[in-house]
Amino acid sequence: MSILQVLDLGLAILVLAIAGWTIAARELFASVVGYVAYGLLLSIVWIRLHAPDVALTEAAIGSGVTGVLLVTTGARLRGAGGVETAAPPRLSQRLMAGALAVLVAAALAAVVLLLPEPAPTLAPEAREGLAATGLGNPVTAVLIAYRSFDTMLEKVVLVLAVVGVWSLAPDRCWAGAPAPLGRARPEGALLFLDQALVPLGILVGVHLFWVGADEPGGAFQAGAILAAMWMIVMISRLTEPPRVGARWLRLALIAGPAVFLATGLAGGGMAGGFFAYPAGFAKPIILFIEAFLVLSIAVTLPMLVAGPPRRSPQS
Amino acid sequence: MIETPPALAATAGGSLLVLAILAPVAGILLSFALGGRFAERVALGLTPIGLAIAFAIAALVWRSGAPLVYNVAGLPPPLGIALRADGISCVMLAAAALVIAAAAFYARANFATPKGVMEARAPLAFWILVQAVWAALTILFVGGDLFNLYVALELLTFAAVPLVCLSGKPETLVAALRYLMFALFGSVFYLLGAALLYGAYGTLDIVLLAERMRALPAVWLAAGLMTAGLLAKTALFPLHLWLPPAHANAPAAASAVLSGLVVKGSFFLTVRLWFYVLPALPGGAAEAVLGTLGSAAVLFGSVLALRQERLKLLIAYSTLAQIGYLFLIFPLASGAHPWVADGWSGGIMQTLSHAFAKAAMFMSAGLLAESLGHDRIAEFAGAGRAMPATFFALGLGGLSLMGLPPSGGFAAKWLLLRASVAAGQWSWAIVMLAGGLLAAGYVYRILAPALSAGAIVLEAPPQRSREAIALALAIVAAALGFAPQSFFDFLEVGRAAATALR
Amino acid sequence: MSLALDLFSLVAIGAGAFFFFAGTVGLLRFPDSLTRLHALTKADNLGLGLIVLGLLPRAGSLLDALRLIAIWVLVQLSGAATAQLIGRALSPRRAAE
Amino acid sequence: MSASTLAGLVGAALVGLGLYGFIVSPQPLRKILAFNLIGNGAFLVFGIVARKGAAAGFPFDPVPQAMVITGIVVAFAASALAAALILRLQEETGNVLLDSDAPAKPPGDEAGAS
Amino acid sequence: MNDALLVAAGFILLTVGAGLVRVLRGPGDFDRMMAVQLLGAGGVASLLLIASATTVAGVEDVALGLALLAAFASIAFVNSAEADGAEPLEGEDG
Repeated sequence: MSILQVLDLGLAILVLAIAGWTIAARELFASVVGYVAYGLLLSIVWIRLHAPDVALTEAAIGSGVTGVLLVTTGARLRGAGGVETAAPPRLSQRLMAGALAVLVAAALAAVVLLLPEPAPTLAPEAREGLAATGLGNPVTAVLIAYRSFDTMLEKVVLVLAVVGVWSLAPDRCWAGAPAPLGRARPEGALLFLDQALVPLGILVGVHLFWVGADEPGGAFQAGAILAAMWMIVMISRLTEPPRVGARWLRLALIAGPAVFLATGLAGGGMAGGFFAYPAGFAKPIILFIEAFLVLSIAVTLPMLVAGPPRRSPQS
Repeated sequence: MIETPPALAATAGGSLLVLAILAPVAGILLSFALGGRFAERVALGLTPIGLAIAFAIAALVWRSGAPLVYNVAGLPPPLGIALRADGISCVMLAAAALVIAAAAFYARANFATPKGVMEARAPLAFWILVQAVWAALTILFVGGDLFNLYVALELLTFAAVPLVCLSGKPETLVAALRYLMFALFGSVFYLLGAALLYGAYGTLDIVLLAERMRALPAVWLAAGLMTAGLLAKTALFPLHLWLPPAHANAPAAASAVLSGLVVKGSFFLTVRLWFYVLPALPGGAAEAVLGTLGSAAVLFGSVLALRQERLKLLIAYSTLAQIGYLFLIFPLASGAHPWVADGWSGGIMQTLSHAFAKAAMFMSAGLLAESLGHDRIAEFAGAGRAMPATFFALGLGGLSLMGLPPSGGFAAKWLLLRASVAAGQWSWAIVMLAGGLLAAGYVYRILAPALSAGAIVLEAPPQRSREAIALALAIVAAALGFAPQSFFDFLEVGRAAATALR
Repeated sequence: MSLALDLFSLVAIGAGAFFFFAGTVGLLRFPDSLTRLHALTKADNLGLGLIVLGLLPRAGSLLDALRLIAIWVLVQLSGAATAQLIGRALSPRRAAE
Repeated sequence: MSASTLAGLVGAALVGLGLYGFIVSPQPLRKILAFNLIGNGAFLVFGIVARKGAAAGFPFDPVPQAMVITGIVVAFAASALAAALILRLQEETGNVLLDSDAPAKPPGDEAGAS
Repeated sequence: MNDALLVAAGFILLTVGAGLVRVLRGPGDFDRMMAVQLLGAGGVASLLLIASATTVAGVEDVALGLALLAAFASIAFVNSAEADGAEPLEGEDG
């Protein structure tokens, strides 16, 4: 066994132990904290799978923003006095669930070990098409060129998630703003973060967007980092969540999918197929679309965490 | 570029498929950006366009007798995403367009933006979500790639769940949350299965998968996981518990769409999976299990429907039963047997007729509840005389549920019955007969008190136009019973390739 | 020359690893939250700092080296701010007990 | 044992753990945590498929990796919608538990698998 | 040399992983959060070490992202934990 293998094994055990803890913990908050730690470790696992793009996404969205969502939700639930009063389920039910879980996991493990070798792959096709897109990062090429249709639809899913979350508002609050993310008074340490961390973070976000065409990174990761920065500013109460009726907010939320859809439609007339890019112009167009995707993601994620509008528009 | 094999090549007119999807998607974005009254105008304005595209697609496929194919971004699978419309896609597209259009015009009375406000919550959400349901269903009906279909499933979830709790009442919130949990469970299991299939074959394109398919352990597990996920989304017994409260508590127009169409989306995907991706698997056991679960759903749903006090709940439970019939398509239409054409026609006909009949019934129930101020069946006495058109629509829809002629439901059940007799699989036939009797029981329970004499005061008479919409859908459900043989031949378009693989 | 650099790297990284170890022991063994916080901040300050220092000679380019330093600075900034936040949150609570 | 095989086993175990939590926990926010564990398990399966598909000079097959990125974003959106629903429910009723007897119980069978 | 780096990475990871016992034991939520904080720093450190010892492109950027976000959840946590019960769901007028 090489050192790397020992390391992998240790990592695997650690990940599973914490995952088990998040399920077993009695307190809601304890499991949420466990989940954040678990997400951090999971992005290291992704590095070990040679998937830096996924690792970045996992760190930013899977662990980072989801962690904040869970923490915020947990705190709001606790604030309203609604955490955990349930009796644990009956033993028979737990045994049944456990048996089913073990069965599924065992079958999955067996099948995963039996997957064919050498594995079928689309890497050669992806390599072949890369030249036409002018990109260097194949994952970005899949997302924005080969399977752009999926990516565009997934952005629409995000818009719908916002509509769904907002639709849960009380009627009188419609067009108002979501509840603030932070507590009342701005405070030293947080203001320090606003001044020091946030500008650096924005720089990192722009950097990830820019290198994403050729190296790991891209619209998702950059957007998520920018979203995190905006949320830090909102937590420190330097700015408040915007009113859901604000025109600029609506436009920012749909900008990504709308520009994506418009260029996709234009491709039908100009590049010989919907969502195709004209030869020679692929890369600038892709970067153009991605810029709007970054904007939309950076606005969408914080709005999803902030929740439905809670203040009537007048106040 | 490598030459595209003929099975994957795009056909003329394929771009209509992209337009069919992009029209409602653009509608969602436009409605959200413009907000307020524009959302309603965009949605209503799109319905004729969508209908026209759906019928144009159907006409093209009818004329050529072959599926319509489009490769998005000009990239054929496996790297690119293909869209394909065959016979069943076409009829489902048309049915979805019709029901959505009807629901939209029906809903105008409930979801107009009130005067004096720029924008109100429920109307904005409703008009956006209804277009989203439409977009998602369109992709589900024409998608040719299992991952693309996963995104469509998620789109459907995000559209359908908030529709359930538009009113914001606590019981609707519980129903929506429960629905969301089942739906999330369903999509994640579907995704897991898709991962295994990709691991085994390096593609998620339906045609390519079908060509490469062999009975590997990974394939069996993938099929099991994906089916379990899809069943949870379709609310097949025993994963049905979320459906009745969700469908019964949503606004009437939303219930019509949810019960008539949304559950059909995941059912359609199950059909795609078993008949188009996995036909090479030695079937039998799996199909029998699905048929058995369907039978259980028929009996269980019908008995529960008989016991409901409220009309909307009764109709929702009847959906459980009618979903059960759909799953008889698996034992009765798979394999290379002389009876599978009947089984196939019957199953698809059941999907269509239930879509129209159930939408009509939920709309009528909505009108009733608005006019009477309640939907307690026991207090319906005299209502039949006060609102004859509404009850006529209810009755006509009920006819189709019972499977009495003339109705689409009759044609469907007759075909399924014929197939099960020809196959010598009597148990399905017995279930269908029992289900028909039970359905007669619960439809009678609605109509009998309503037709009895009694004095009733309507809070407000129902709008004629809305009654007409419900009635029109019910008439379509009945008229399907007169479908000619050429219609059933059309349902086989694109299926020959799949069955030939066996 | 390269041997000396390697040696430097090893020593720095070893020291860094030790600080992480010490920090963990502190986190686990110290009696109350504030002292644990103290141990923690030492660990990620010095531990990560030393490791970055040890990796600097192995950086391929100036940009890579800058990125390494930026990572350290980021962890410093956020670590300091969080520690202050936690510390402040803890002190009134402790006083109340 | 290679890193990808190990990751595959971790993925399978995560699916099992998540499924157990999803069925057993009556508190919906924890169901969401469990749902995320199952999701991560599925993503890891995609991940090892991608890693095994290394070819043409890429150390991975980019297509499944792109699918995972799409999936992570969708899973977050789902968690956000669920969280908003839970909070609203709590506010309306003061109670967010889905009673363990009724619904929120996934399949007691692998119906289609057999 | 590479082996030494990996040993260091593994050592750090396991150490901070052991620190996660604090997540288990608590007692307070802040103690739990501190353990996560330590894990974040340790994770970044071992990521850098692994990156230096193996050849995966772009790991430094991942470390950059992790470093940026490591404190993110902690900040949200401290912030919301302090509001403890006092936070009105209906936003105060402001």
